[in-house]
Formats: sequence, C-alpha cells, structure tokens
Amino acid sequence: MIDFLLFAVFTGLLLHGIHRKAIARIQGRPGPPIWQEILHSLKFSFKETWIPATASEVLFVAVVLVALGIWSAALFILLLEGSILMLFGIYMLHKIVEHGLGLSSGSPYGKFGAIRSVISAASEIPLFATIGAIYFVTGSLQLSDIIAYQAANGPLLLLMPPVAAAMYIVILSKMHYSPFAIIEAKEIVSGNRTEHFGVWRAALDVAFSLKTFVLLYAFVLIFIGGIPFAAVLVLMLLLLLSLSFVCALCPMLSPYDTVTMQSLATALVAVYLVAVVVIA
Amino acid sequence: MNSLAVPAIGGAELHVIEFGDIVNYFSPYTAMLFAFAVLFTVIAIVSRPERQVDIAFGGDAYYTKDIQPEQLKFQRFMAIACGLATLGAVVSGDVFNFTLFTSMVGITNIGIVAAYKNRHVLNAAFQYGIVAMIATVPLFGGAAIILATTGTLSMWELFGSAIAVPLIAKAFLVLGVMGEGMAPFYVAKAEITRAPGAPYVLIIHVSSLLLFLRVVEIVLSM
Amino acid sequence: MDAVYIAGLGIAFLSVIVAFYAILREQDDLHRILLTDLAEILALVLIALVATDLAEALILPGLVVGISELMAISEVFLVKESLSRPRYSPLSIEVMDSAPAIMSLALVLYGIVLSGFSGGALAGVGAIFYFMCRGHDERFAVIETASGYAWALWIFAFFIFMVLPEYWLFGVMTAGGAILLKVTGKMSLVGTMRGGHNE
Amino acid sequence: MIDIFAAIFGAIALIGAAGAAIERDPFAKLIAVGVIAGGVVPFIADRGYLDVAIAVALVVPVTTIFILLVCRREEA
Amino acid sequence: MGTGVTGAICIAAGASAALDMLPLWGAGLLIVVAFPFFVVLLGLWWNASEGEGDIPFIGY
Amino acid sequence: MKPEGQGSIISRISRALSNYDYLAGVYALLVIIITIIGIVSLPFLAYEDVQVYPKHIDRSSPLDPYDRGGTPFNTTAVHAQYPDNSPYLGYVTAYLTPLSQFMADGSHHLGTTIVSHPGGIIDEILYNTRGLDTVVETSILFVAFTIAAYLFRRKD
Amino acid sequence: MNAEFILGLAVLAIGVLAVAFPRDRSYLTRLINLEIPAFGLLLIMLSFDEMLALLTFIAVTGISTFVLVRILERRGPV
Repeated sequence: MIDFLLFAVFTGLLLHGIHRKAIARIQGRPGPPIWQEILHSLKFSFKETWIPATASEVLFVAVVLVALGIWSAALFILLLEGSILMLFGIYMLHKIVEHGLGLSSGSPYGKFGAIRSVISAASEIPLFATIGAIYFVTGSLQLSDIIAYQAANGPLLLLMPPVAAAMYIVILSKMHYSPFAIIEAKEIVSGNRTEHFGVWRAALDVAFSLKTFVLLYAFVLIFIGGIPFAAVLVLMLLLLLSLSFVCALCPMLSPYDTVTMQSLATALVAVYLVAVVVIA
Repeated sequence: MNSLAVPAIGGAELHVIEFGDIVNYFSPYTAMLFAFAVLFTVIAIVSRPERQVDIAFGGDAYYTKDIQPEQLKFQRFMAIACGLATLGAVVSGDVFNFTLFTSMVGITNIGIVAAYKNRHVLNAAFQYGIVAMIATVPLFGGAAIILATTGTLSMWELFGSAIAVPLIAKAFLVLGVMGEGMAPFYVAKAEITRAPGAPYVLIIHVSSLLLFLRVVEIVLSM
Repeated sequence: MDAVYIAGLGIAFLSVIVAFYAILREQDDLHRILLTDLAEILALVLIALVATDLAEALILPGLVVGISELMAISEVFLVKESLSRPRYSPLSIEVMDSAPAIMSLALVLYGIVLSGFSGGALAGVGAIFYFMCRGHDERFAVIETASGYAWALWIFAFFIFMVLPEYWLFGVMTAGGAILLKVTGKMSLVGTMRGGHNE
Repeated sequence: MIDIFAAIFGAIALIGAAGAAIERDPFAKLIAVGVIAGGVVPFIADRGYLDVAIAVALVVPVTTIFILLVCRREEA
Repeated sequence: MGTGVTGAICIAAGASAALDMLPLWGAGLLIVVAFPFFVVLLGLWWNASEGEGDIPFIGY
Repeated sequence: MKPEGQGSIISRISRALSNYDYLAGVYALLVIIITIIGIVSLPFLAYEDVQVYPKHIDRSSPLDPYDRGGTPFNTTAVHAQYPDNSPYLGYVTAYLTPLSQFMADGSHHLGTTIVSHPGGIIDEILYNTRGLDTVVETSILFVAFTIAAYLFRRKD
Repeated sequence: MNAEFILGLAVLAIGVLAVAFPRDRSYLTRLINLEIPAFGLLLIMLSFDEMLALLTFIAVTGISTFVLVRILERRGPV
C-alpha cells in the first residue's frame, strides 16, 4: 500500500511536469524538463522554513497535513474499489484545504486566493450531477460495482458522454493553468499558496500531485472500467495531454464567469438526466 | 432489531447510538464526515486567529488587524456550537433531527459573522441570514412531506426500497440545506471570507460542505 | 384524510409561491424581515398538515427555530443600520399604566400552571409586557445566570430519561420546571432589551 | 357546534380577515384583527379547549398593545 | 525521531497488509494518519536552519 | 467593470449572481420553481395512513380533548418507531400530577399541557422517544439568545 | 374536512395575499397583516387538535411581534 502511495506521488509529480512541458510546447516555448516538478519538491523541502509571524499557527500547519491525509485516503478508496461517494466527499473537502491555506497566513494575497476559492465552489455542482447520473444508471456507487457494470454493458464514457464531460470540467478546474484556476492566477502572486514555502510547499506539492493522480485515475476507472494497470496509465497520460491542450489554448476566465460556466454545465447534465429518465 | 437497509450507498453501519426513536448511526461515509468535523472543531478551539496584514497605500507600511479578546471568545463559542451541530447533523439517522441540526448550523454561522463590526461584512451576514430564515420553509416542509407521505422519519425505514419518497420532498430537503449552509450560493460567503479570524470563518465552510455532502447521501439513498 | 391533506398542501404550496414571489420582488431589508416571518408561518402550516401527535411535537422545534432566527437577525439588522436607540420617547397611553400588572400576573401564573415550554413562552409574553410598560432596572446578568442554570438543569433532566428511565417522574418534573424558568427568563430578557444600551 | 353558529362565527372571522386585509388605517386594521379573534375563539371553546381560549384571550390584546406602540408614531 | 516513527508506521502498515495481518482498510487508515506527518517531519528534519517568523509578502 | 445590461449573456448572469443583494431573490426564485413542480406533482402524492404516533381522541373521557387512553402511572399504547429503544414507553404519557388530577376531577374542560397535566402523548414524544429534538431545539434558542445578547451589549 | 380546516385555509390565503401585496407598502401595514395568516394557521392547528402547538404558537407570535416592533420603533415609519 505504502509502495503504491509513493508510486502515485512520483507519478503525479511527473504528470505535473508533463503538463507544464506540453503547455509550453503548444505555446511554442521549450519548457522545463518533465522531472522538473520532482526536483522542485525536493528543493523546497531543503529550504529554510518557518511560520509567518501573523499566521494562525495551528491552522497553518494542520491544513498541510489535512491536504496530505485526504488525498492519500482518496487514493486508498480507489485502490480498494470503495464508494465513489466518499471519493467525491474528499474532493469537496479539498475546498476546505484551499480556504484554509489562503486564510491561515494573514497574507492579503492568500486571502484573495481563499475568497476566489469560495467563489469557485460552484465547481462542485457538476460533480453531484455526475454522481446522481452514475447512481441512476448503474444503481450503485461502489467502484467495484461500477467496473462490473461497465464490463457487462460497455464503458460509461460511451453510454453517457455528457456526464463524462461534466466530470472532465471538474478535473479541468483543478489543473494548474486551467481557465478555471482563478485561485492561483498570477495577478494574486500564488493565490492561497503564497505564504506556504519551504517544507510546507514541498508537502503541498506532494499532496497536489496525489490529487492529480487520483482524479485522472478515478476518471479512467469510472468511465472506462477495469483494464490492465499499464493501459490505465497510458489513458491517464492521454487524458492529461488533452487537458494540457485546453489549458494552453484557453484564456483564464474572470472569477464569476467560472461560476456561471460551471452552473450551466450542471444544468446541461440535469437536462440530460431528465431526458434519459423520460425516454427510459 | 431494525437496521440500515443493506445496499446503503454510504456503506454498512458501523456503530449505532440510540435516543429513543431517533437513532444516530455511523457508516464509513458518515464516519469520515464526522472525523473531518471533529478535526476542524478541534482546530477552531486550539488555534489562535491569524492577524490579517493590510497594506497602507502610498508606501511600504503595513498594519495588522487584531481581534478583540471578547469577540474572540464569542466567535470561538459559536465555532464550537457550529462544530457540534455539524457533528450531530452528519450522524443523524432521523430526517427531522437532521433538519434541526441544519438550522442550528445556519444560526451559528450568522452568529460567527455577526460579531464583526465591518459594515460590509454585516450586510452580507444579514442577507445570508434572510436566506437562512426563508430556507426553513423548504427544509421543514421537506421533512413534513416525507412524514405525511411515508408515515415515518427514520432514515433506516426510508432508505429501504419498500418506501417511495416523493421527489418534491427530496428537492425541498436539498434546497433547504442549500439555503441554510449556502452551499453553492457563495456570493455572500465570499464577502464573509474577507473578515479576519480564519479558524472561525473556516468552520462556516466546513459545516456547510459537510451538510451538503450528507444531504446528497440522504437524498440519493431515499 | 387524503383529500384533506392534498387540499391543504395545495393551498400551502400556492401560499409559498405568493410569499416567495413577494420576497423576490422586495428590495428593502426590513420588509424582507417581515416577509421571513410570513415564511415561518408557512413552514409551520406544512408541518401542521401531517396531523399526528408527532406533527404537534415537531411544530414546537419549528417555532423555536423561527423565533430564534428572527431574534438574531433583527439584532444584526439593528447593528448594521446603527439603530441603537429608539427614535422617539416611549408611548404613554392609558392602558399601559393600568393593564400591565394584572395582565402580566395572569399570564405568568397561567404559564406556571401549564409549565413546560408552552408555559414558559406564555409567561415570557407576560414578562415582556411588564418590562416593556414599566421600564426596568438592568437585571440582565441575574436573569441570564438564572436561565443558564435552568438550562443545565433541563439537560440534566433529559439525561435522566436516557440513563435512568425508572426515575421518569422526577425527570419530567425537573424538565418541565427548568424549561419553564429558562424560557421565561430568556423571553423576558428580550423585554429588557427594548431600552437603550445596557450601561 | 350547531351549523348555523359555525356559519356565523366563520363569517365573522372571514369578514375580519378581509377587513384587515383591505382596510388602510392601522387602527381600523387592528379592530379587524380583533374581529378575527372574535370569530376564532368560539371554535376553540367549542372543542373543549377552555385553557387555550384563556391563553388566546390574554395574548391577543397584549400583541395589539405591542403594535399600538408603533401606530401612534404614524399619527404624530 | 518523529520522522523515523511515522515512516516505520507507514512501512509496517503496508507490510502487514501485504501479509494479511491487518485488514486493508485498517492499514489504509494507519497510513492516512501517519503519512502526512512523515512527509512534513522529513522535510523539517533535513531542511536548513530555522529563522524567525516574518511578516507575509505584501507586494513587489 | 462594464455597466449593467452589457456584455455576453454569461457575464451578465455572472454580474447578477455576484451581487449579494440579489441573494434572497435568487433563492426565492429557486423555491418558486421547485414549488411549481410540487403543485404539478400534487396528484401523485398520497397521505400515508399508517403513521407513527397517530392521533386518537377519546371523547367520553373526563379529560376529553387530551385523553389518549392508558392508565395513569402505567403504560399506554403508543405506536412508536422503535419501541425496543424506549423500555419505559408510555410511563411519561400516562401520569397525572396532583394539580392536574384535581383539575381533571373538578372540571370537564380544563385540559392539559406538557407537565402539570396528563398530557397525552406529546410529552412522551418531547421528552422520551424524541428527546434529542428537544435538546437541539433549546440549544438553538440558547445560541440565538447568545448572539442577540452579545450584539446588544457590545460597546461600540 | 371540517369547518375549522376550510375556514383556516381561507383565512390563511387571504392573509398571505395581504402580507405579500399589501395595499400601502408600509412596515406597519405588513406587521398588522401578519396577524391574519397567523389566525389561519391557528385554525388549521385547531382542526387537527394540535393544542399544545397552538398554545405555543400564540405565545411565540406575541414575542415575535414584539421583536419586530422593537425594530420598527428604531427604524421609523415607511
């Protein structure tokens, strides 16, 4: 188990590196080497570290630990083929991590990041439309049941593409440099992570790499189903590259526009669901 | 002894606490939510609030906003009450009891923000409070319609496949929790977030998210 | 029963639409508070339609939630608008001098006979009325302490039911008495809050 | 209750409600509210709830006096 | 010290799950609790000297 | 910032959503939409006749409107959800305090409420089988009162 | 369906309309109009014999009226 966790951490960091590289190439820049993010994390963990004088100390540190804890838990849920309801619960709890990171330091930039993360909470709404749709179609939220269902009836990606699209938007909104990534836009320095430096930053990089790994892995498991692990990794890579394309080509949206876009996505999924119910 | 219907989406029940007809239970899902709520309540108790840095215009000067001790005590009390209400709501096995805990979360949230003297924040708190109050209509209405059309409020009975809960009741319940916790209407919450006192502001978000997660489980199960 | 319920629910739904349409159109904050009071009534109608003993027991928490939120939000409104004291001198109409003592006494006595939450609320109305008409010395701290102890006593009585059900009679008496004291105390505090600041 | 009385008291309550809704003057409105109470209390008493009727009879005037406090303001 | 303990817990949990000595969810729970502390303590153990807390970054 | 009423439809919606003065309005609109769905679905709703704690009124009893049967200081038949959890179910409902006994003997029309009277099932529900509801309820009142008192007493 | 219930629904409907769309939109008008739906609810509760709830509701209405009056006298008319 711990071996898989470490594997996920390094793969996730590697995926982050590939993401940056792909964006750079699409935009005609050379970009950093793909292992850059791994080196980054190591570098940060050697740096001088303290807690800002104005910070709320306990919260400042606890949020980092919580970030690591919830995403390791999410990974194990995938590994044990547990309930995707719990997985998405964790995804929403990640919101609390974002708020906590920004608010705990007392930094004005962190605060702006946190406020934007509160605004962008609407990114959770497509997710619940997704869960509802999956539960409606497969009759279960256990990952093992969903995989079994797909083995019998073909991948959900083909059975209900709009739901997959909604989930895709959810993952997109959590990627670096995405059009929805308003919480760490450049005009507010590093957003809610501005004051988490040194060891804290290294730990957060570890947690966020786990997050990327888990989200991509979950998408493949939920919408494509049980296939050999090597094939899963290849699909994850392809998915990531498609995300990189979107991130490289789309400009960043203004904060409230992201909310509207995500609400519209939810409404579309809801309409689709109603249509399915009516037809069925 | 009665127990949770078997294919429950939150997982099998782990532990049961009985209060007469109100039966609280832990499933893996609610246990996870419970642990999270405990964690952040403890953080709100033990951590000092941060001091927000503000930049004075026209120079390199800066100043920090401090929270007065009396306000700190009050906010901490409200945060603890909010944490306890959240704990109750996530493990509740009774629909009406859940709605009561939800409205308690709503009112403690108003309390946490009402302590600020900033007019802007107070204004947001007021609008938020109005929504929390009118949300009692769908909230209690949903629970009442469930009781009238099924004859029971216990989630153990309702989660079973024998009882069909009307769609309107489910929609009301979700709408009510959205109003009390503000789940997706974060506009007022974004204004509230500007106020200092991170551990206490954070517990507002924790409680509303956990409530939303719980109501989604309830509605999907019914 | 079915026809009664459906008819009642239909009217209740229509009323909800009317009331919420008014909220939708309303821009003024104080009007919004008044309309939320209407919304509380509609929530209670929805519960009352269930028509069992349980429904009756559920209305009580519903009522309490309504009055609590109203109390908190009205105080937020006053602070937000910086309205800390009344704009004009207290009213002096004749009944205000003769009626309070006897009516408050009647209400409080009747509340004690009823005891429990209803009794507390009733006695509270009497106490509010008295404080409102006669003015008051500041007894905030004393009343608050008393009602705090009553609350603790009440919780204690509740645990008697949970842990030692055989002493139910003792539990009921304690609970009924303590909640009477507590609710009366709380409500009469509202009455004392009418004056200016607590100095 | 005998039907004819039920009809009469029901009509009183309805007239009171309509009057309170239509009337513009606050004092007239308060009187109309009192008329509603007059129509409602017989129904309570008829079902045997004398204790409740007592409470209603006590609380309704108190509420009216509360409102009177603000009414005078309009006059001034 | 803490680094060693939490690291050991992680490895022990992983190993005992592999050897069927512990249910999978139990091992997962242990790792979820221990792993964050391990990462942070590892960084704090090998990082450079600690400085005094400073005020946050307030702009360029 | 563009003036009101300009820009793409998305940014116009965004602007409306970003003003918290409209918050109550947006919420009210949602409730109206759902309630209209409720009215449409009204014919499909049916009152369930098998309810927990149904109401049976014994019109011949001296405690008329309040009597729900059962012997004082003993058990009554109550249709609770989980009777196993309340071994003393009914004891609370069926008692008479001396005061209420006296009133019940002397009059046909002086009824009851929670404590001083034979009460019927309500106090059973409030204090015994659904006691947690009552705890939460008073906690809400307590919290609300704390808020109001804090704001009122704060010195500006 | 008994007389109290029908009467209650009628009074409730009148009251809701009166509060939602009062003839002149002043605070005082709305405040007094609020009494009408309250009597409607009272009659509905009466028709189901929900006495304890009724009694508490009356008392709480008195208190909430007081709370609203308290705001009104600070806020002034209109």
